Amino acid sequence: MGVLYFFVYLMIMANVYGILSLSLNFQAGVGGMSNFGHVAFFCIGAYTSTLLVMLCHVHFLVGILGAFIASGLFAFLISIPTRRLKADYWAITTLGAGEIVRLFFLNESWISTGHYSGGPFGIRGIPRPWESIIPGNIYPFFYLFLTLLFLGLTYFILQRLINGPFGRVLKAIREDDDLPLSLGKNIHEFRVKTMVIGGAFAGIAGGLLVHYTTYVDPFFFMPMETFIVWAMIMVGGIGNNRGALIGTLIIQLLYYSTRFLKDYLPIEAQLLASLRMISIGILIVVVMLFLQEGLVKEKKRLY
Amino acid sequence: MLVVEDVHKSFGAIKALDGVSLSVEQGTIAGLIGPNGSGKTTLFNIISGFYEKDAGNIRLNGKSIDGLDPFRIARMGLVRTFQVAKAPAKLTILENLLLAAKNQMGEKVLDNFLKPREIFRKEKENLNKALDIAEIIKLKRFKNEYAGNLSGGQKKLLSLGRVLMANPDIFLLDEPTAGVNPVLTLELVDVIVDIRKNLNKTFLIIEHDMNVIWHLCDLVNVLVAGSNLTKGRPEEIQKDERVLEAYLSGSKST
Amino acid sequence: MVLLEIKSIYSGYGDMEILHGVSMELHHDEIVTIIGPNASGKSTLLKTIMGYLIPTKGKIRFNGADVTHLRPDEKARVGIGYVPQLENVFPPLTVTESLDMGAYTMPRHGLKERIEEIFDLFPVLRVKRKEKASALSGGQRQMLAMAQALMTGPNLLLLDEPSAGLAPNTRIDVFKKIQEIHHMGSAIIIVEQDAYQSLRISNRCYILVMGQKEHEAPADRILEDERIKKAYLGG
Amino acid sequence: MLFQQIVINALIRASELGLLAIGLTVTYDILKFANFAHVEFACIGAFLAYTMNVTLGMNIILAGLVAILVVGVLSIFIDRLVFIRLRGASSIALMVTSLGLGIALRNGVRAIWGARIKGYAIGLQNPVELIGVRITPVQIFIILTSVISMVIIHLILKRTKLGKAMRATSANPALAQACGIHTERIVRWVWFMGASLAALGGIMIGLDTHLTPRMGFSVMIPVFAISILGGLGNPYGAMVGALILGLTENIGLYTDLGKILTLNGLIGNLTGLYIPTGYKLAISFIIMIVVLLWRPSGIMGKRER
Amino acid sequence: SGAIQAKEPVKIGAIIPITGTSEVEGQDMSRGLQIALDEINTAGGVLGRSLEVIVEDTETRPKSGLDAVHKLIDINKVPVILGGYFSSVSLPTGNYSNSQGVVQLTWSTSPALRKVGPFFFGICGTDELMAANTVKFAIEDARAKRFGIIVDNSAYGLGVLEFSKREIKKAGGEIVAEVKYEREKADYRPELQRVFAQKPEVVVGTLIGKDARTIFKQAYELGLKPQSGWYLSWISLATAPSIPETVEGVKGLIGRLKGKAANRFNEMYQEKYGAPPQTVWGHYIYDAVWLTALAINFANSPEPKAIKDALFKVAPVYRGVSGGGDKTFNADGMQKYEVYQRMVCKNGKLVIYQK
Ligand SMILES: Nc1ncnc2c1ncn2[C@@H]1O[C@H](COP(=O)(O)OP(=O)(O)OP(=O)(O)O)[C@@H](O)[C@H]1O
Ligand SMILES: Nc1ncnc2c1ncn2[C@@H]1O[C@H](COP(=O)(O)OP(=O)(O)OP(=O)(O)O)[C@@H](O)[C@H]1O
Ligand SMILES: [Mg+2]
Ligand SMILES: [Mg+2]
Repeated sequence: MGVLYFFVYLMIMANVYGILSLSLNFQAGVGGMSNFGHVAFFCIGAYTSTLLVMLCHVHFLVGILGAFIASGLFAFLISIPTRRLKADYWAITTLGAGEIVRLFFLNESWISTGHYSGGPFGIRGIPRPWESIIPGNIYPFFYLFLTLLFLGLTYFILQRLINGPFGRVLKAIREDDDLPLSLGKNIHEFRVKTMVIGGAFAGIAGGLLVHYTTYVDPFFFMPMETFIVWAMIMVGGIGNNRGALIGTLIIQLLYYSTRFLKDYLPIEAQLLASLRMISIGILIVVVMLFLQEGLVKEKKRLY
Repeated sequence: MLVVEDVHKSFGAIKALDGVSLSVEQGTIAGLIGPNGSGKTTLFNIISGFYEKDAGNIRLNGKSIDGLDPFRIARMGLVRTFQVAKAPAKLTILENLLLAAKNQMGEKVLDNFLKPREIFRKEKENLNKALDIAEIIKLKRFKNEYAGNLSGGQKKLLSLGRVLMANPDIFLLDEPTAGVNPVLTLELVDVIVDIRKNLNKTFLIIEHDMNVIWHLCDLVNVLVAGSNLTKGRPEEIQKDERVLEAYLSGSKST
Repeated sequence: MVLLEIKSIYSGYGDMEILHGVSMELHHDEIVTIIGPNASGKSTLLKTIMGYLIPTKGKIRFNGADVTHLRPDEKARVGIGYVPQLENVFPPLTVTESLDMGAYTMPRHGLKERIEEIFDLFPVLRVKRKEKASALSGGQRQMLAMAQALMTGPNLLLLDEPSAGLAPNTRIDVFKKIQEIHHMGSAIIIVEQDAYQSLRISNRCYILVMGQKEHEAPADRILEDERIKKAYLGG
Repeated sequence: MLFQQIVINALIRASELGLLAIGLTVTYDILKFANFAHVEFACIGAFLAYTMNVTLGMNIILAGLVAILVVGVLSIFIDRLVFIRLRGASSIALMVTSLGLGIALRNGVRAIWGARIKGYAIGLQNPVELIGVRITPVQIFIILTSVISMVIIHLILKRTKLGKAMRATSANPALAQACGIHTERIVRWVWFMGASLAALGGIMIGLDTHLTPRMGFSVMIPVFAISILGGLGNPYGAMVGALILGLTENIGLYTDLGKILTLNGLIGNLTGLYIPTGYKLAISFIIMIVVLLWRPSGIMGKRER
Repeated sequence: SGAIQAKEPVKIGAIIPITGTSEVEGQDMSRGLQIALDEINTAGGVLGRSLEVIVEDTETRPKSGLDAVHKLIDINKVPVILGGYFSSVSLPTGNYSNSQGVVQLTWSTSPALRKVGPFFFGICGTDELMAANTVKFAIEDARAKRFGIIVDNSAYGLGVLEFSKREIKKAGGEIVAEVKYEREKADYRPELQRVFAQKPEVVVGTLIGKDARTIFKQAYELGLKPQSGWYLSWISLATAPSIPETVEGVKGLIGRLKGKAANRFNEMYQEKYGAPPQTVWGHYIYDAVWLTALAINFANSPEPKAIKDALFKVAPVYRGVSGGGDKTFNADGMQKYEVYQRMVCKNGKLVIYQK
C-alpha cells in the first residue's frame, strides 16, 4: 500500500511539474522565448491561490482561477517592457524577474495570513480542496485525479494552439522577426500573448502544488526550480508537448530513483549525497549528448 | 497606388537615399534598377516600414503610411520579399507557405476554441492553395522538407512562393530571381504576368537580370547613388545613354 | 597538369545523399563552369571539395596529394579559396578587417599593398573600407566576399554564384577580373545560374543534374548547343 | 563611512566578478551559449589553489598560477569530452547541458574537498589606510591583478592573431575556416581563456573571503547580470558592467533616499528612507532591466542592422 | 520467522540538508547522528535489535525535503523522522509526517512549529527565548541604548529580528539600523555600511556559518565595530568557522553545551573527525537519536503512537548534550526549558563570559 501512496505522490508532483513543463515549452520551445524565470509565475500562482482561499475564503477553484489570472497578468506586465530584447538578454532578464518576485515574497512579510506567517515564515494550513468530504486514505488518489484533469486541460489547450496557425506564427517568430513582420504578423502581440498564456498555466501549477503541500514559502521558488523544468523539456525534446511530459517523468525519476539506489550502497551519507547530485548532473549531460533533440523530436507538421 | 515622394535616408555620413520619388500605378509592373549600392533595397526597407526615413512622403492608396509598423503596412496590402532570402529553418515548405496566408482566424487565441470548425475549413482552403503554389515554384516534391535544408536558389523561390500565398495588392520583390535557374525564371515571369493580368495586382520589382526587367515591366525606374536618374518604358531605358553608362555597360563606373 | 581530381564522390547531409558519384578534373590553367538546375547539388559539390562535407565514398586529389579528409582551414592553407553562395561575409567586421582576415594565412608584410591592389580591383570597397560588412548593399557584399578570397592569391578558387546580385556592368567587370586572376595563376571553378558570361571565359563546363554529372563539354561547345541552352540556360 | 571607501568597496567587488564575467562573455562570443558551468571553473580553480597552497604548502601565487593552468586544461578536456559532440546543437541544448555539467562539477568539488569552508594560508590581512580608505594588501593585489588581466585580455583580443581569429570565428565560423582559421583550435583557446579567467576570479574571491563548493554558484546570477549589462560578447562591456554592479550595490544601500527625495531637506523632512537590504540582489537586476530598456543589447553590446 | 525479524534492525529516517545552502550545518548533523548511532548500537541497540537510520538529503529545498519524507514514510515505513533543519523544510514535511501519524523531531527554531500537530516535536528552544535573552545580555552588560540589528533573511533570522525588536522596545532602546542579509554571498560590505552608518552602541542579531565568517572579516577590514560590542544569538553558529582575530570579543548566547555529556560528545567528535564541531547541530541530532532510541525501548514497540507518548516520558530523565541538557517537552511537544549560556570569543575560542 505504501508503495502505491508513494507512487501517487510522485504522480501528483509529476502532474504539477508537467503543467510547468508544458507552459514553459509553449513559451520557449514553440515561441523561442528562453524564459529563465518561469518559477516566478509558479510562485505568484501559489501565493495568489493561497491568499485568496485563506484570506477571502473563496473556493479552491476560484483560487486556482485567481492564480491563473494573476500569473497571466504578471507575464503581461513583464513582457511589455522586455518584448524587444534578444533571446539571451531575455533569458537573463527573466531570471532576474524571477528572483525579484521571490525576494518580494521573502521581504514583504505583511503578505501573510496571521501571526508567524508571511515572508520567510511561510504560510501554513492552506486548505486542501474537498478534504472534508473525501476520506483521508483515498484523498491522494482524488488529488491525483484533480491534477491530471488540469494537466489534461493544459495539454489540450496548448496543443490546439501549437498545432494551428497560432503555433505556426510562433515557430516563425522563434527564428527571425523580419519575416513574420513582413507578412503582417504583429510579433510583439504574439510574444506577449505567448508569455501570458504560458505564465497563466504555470500559475495553475503553483496553486495545485501548495494546496497539496498545505504550506508555501519563498524557498519553494529558487532559480534551481526553473533550471529543473528546463532540463525536463530539453531531455524530453523541446518544441513538442509529448516530449515535455516524457522529460518531466524522466527527470522526476532521476531525482527519485537515485534516492533508492543509494539505499543499497554502503557509502557515507555525505559522499553519497554528492554522488547522487553528480549522477543527476551527468545523466542530464549524457541524455543531451545522445539525444540532442531530446527523446521525442519536435514533430514535423506533415500535410 | 504607391507614391514615393522625395525620400531621404542617410546612415551616418552615408547618404543612401537622396530625394527619391517614384509612383506605381494600380495593375502595373514597375521595375527598379540601378548600380549596386544605389539604394534600392534601402527604399524597399523604408516603404515596408523596416527603416525609418529621414524625410519624404509615402502614400499607399492615397493614405500616408509614415511611421507605421511593418506588419501594419503588410496588412494594408503591401508585402515585400528580402534580398537575402529568409527561410525559417524549422518550418517545412508548406508551413512556410501557410504562414503567409492573410487574415487567419486561427492566429487569434480564443477563436481556436470558439470557432474550430471554421478554422479547419479555412486551413484546408489555404492548404490547397499552398500546394498549388508549391507546384509553381517547383518545391512540391519538398513540401514536407524543412526550409533550412533548401539550396540557395530554392530559398529564393520559397520567398516568392510566400508572397504569392500572401496575395497582397502590391508586391515588392527584391531580386526575386537571383540564383534561380534561368529556365525556371522564365516560367516565373509568366506567372507574374498572369497574376497581374487576371487579378489586376501591382508589382514593384528590383532585379539585376535585365531579361526579367525587359520582359515584365511597364515602367522602369533607374536609381543612381540614391537619386532618380530617369524612368521610362523598357525600350526607352534600354537605349538611354546615361543608363547604359551608369549601369548596363561594363566600364569602371562603380 | 591536373590540379584537382575528383573521383566518383558520394556526399550529402546526414543520411541524405546529394551527390551520387560525381567525377571531374581541373587543370591548373583552367576555368571551369558548373551549371545545373536549382538543388542539383552544385553548392554541395563545392562544399565537399572545400572540406565542409566529408564524402562517404570517393577521393579528392589536389596537386597530386590526397586531400579528401582535410578540414576547410587546411584546404585554405594548401591554396584553395572559396566564396560561399550565402553568408559569405563577416557582418560585424569592417571591409578592411575582412580583407585582413582573408589574408589570415599570409605574412603581414605586404598586406597594405595587397589590400590596395584589391581596392583597385573593386573601387567601391575602397570607399566603404571603414564600413561594417553588414552595412553593405547586396552587391557590395558579393564583391567583398570575392575580394576576401582573393587576398591570398589561391591556386584554386571556388566561386559559388559570384555574380548573383551584381548589377550588369559590375557583373561584366567581375568576370573580367576573374579572368585577370586566372592569368595571375589561379585555376577557377565557377558555379553559375546565368552562365553566359561565365562560359565565355571558361575552358570547360560541367552540367550537374540531381547530384550526377549529366554532361561535360568545352565551354564554347555548350554555347552553341541549342538543346542544352534551352534546357539549362533559358534559351 | 567615507564615500571613497564605498567606491573602493565597489572596486574590489567589481574586480572579482569582472574577471568571471569577462570569461563568460568571451566564451559566449565564440560558443554562442550562456555557459552555466562557467562559475564552477571559478570554484574548481579556487579549490585546486587551496590544495596546493595549504595542503602542499606551495606559495599562493605559484599555487594560483598552476591552478589556473590546470582549470584551463580541464575545460579543454570537458570540451573534447562533451561539447564537441554538440557543435551544431541549439544554444538552449548547450545551456541545459552546461546546467547538468555545473551540477556535477559543483558536487564533484563537494565530494572531493567537503563542505567545510576553507581559506588560503595568507594569514589575516591587516588593512592599511590610504587617503582615509581602509584596504588590505590582498585587496590591493586583487584590484591590480584584475586590472592587469584585463589589459592582457585587451591586448590578446586586439593585437594578436588569436584575437583576430576569435573575432572571425565569432562572426562566421564557416567563412573563418575558409580563411584558413582552424576554428576548433580557436574554440579550445577560448575555453582555456574563459575557464582560466574564471579560475583567477575564483581565487580572488577565495583570497578576499573563503572557499566553499557553492562559491561559484552563489555568484552566478550577478555574473550573468554583469555580462548582460555590458553586452554579451563584449569584454569591455563586462568590465563596465562589473563596475556598475559594484557601485549600485554599494551606493544603493548606502544612500538615504529620503534625503534625495526631499532635496536634502528642502521640501519636507524625510530621512532614513533606505532600500531594504533584503532587496540587494534586486538592485542589480533592476539596473540591468533599466539599462536594457534603454539599450536592448547592453551598454556596449553589438548592435545589428 | 520471529527469530529472523528479531535480527532485522529497527529503521528510522532522517532528513538532512547534506547538499545545498545549508550543507555545512548538514555535515555536522550527519556526524552527530553517526556518533549517537555508534553509541546506541554498541550499547545493545533498541528492542534487542540494532538501530538504523535512513538518511535522505533535502538539498535545502522544500520540494526535495517533501520527496524525502514521502519516501521515508510511504516506502521505508519509518516510525520516526529526525530533522528538517531549515524551517521551510520542517514545516511542510512536518505537516505530512503528522498527518500520517509518524513522529518527527526537528531542531528548527521557528515559533510557527508549535502548531504543526501532536506527532511533531521540537528539541531546540524557539527563537523568542533566545532573542529575548540576547537583548537582555546586551542591556545588562553594556547598558546599551542604541541598537543595530543584523539577521539572515530566513524564518529563523526573522524570528530573531522580530523578538529582538520587541525586547529592545520594551526596554526603551532605540533601533538605529535593521539589516537582513541574503545567505551565501561573497560581499557583505554594503550591508555592513548600513548597520554601522548610524553608529550603534551594540549590534545584536544572528549570523550564520560561512556568511558570518565573511561578515566579520569584512567588518574587521573596514574597521567597523560597535562601540560596546556584538551580542549574538546562537553565537557558536557565527564564530565557529570564523577567523579568530576578527571575532575577538564578540559576545553572545548558546544553548548550554557544558557538562559532562557535552564534553564527551565534543571529544568523541574531535577524535572521530579530527576537528571540533563547527556548529551546534551535531549536538541536537545526537540528542534526537538518543531520545528516539530511549523512547522506543521505553514503549517497547517501534510504533509511532507508542513512541510519541514515550517521548514525553523519557525526555525529563535524559541528560542531553545540547541546549543545557534538559530536553523536557511541554504540551506542544516543544522544549520546556532551554538554558542559555553567555559566551565570549577569546583567542578564537568560545569561553564562558564573566564580567
Ligand atoms: N544598415 C546600413 N548601415 C549603413 N549603411 C547602409 C545600411 N544599409 C545600406 N547601407 C548603404 O546604403 C547604400 C544603399 O544600399 P542598398 O542596400 O539600398 O543598395 P541596393 O541598391 O539594394 O544595392 P544592391 O543592388 O547591391 O543590392 C549602400 O552604399 C550601403 O552601403
Ligand atoms: N544544410 C543542408 N541540410 C540538408 N539538406 C541540404 C542542405 N543544404 C542543401 N541541402 C539539399 O541538398 C540539395 C542540393 O543542394 P545544393 O545547395 O547543393 O543545390 P544547388 O545546386 O547549389 O542549388 P542552387 O542553384 O539553388 O543553389 C537540395 O535538395 C537541398 O535541399
Ligand atoms: Mg539590394
Ligand atoms: Mg547553390
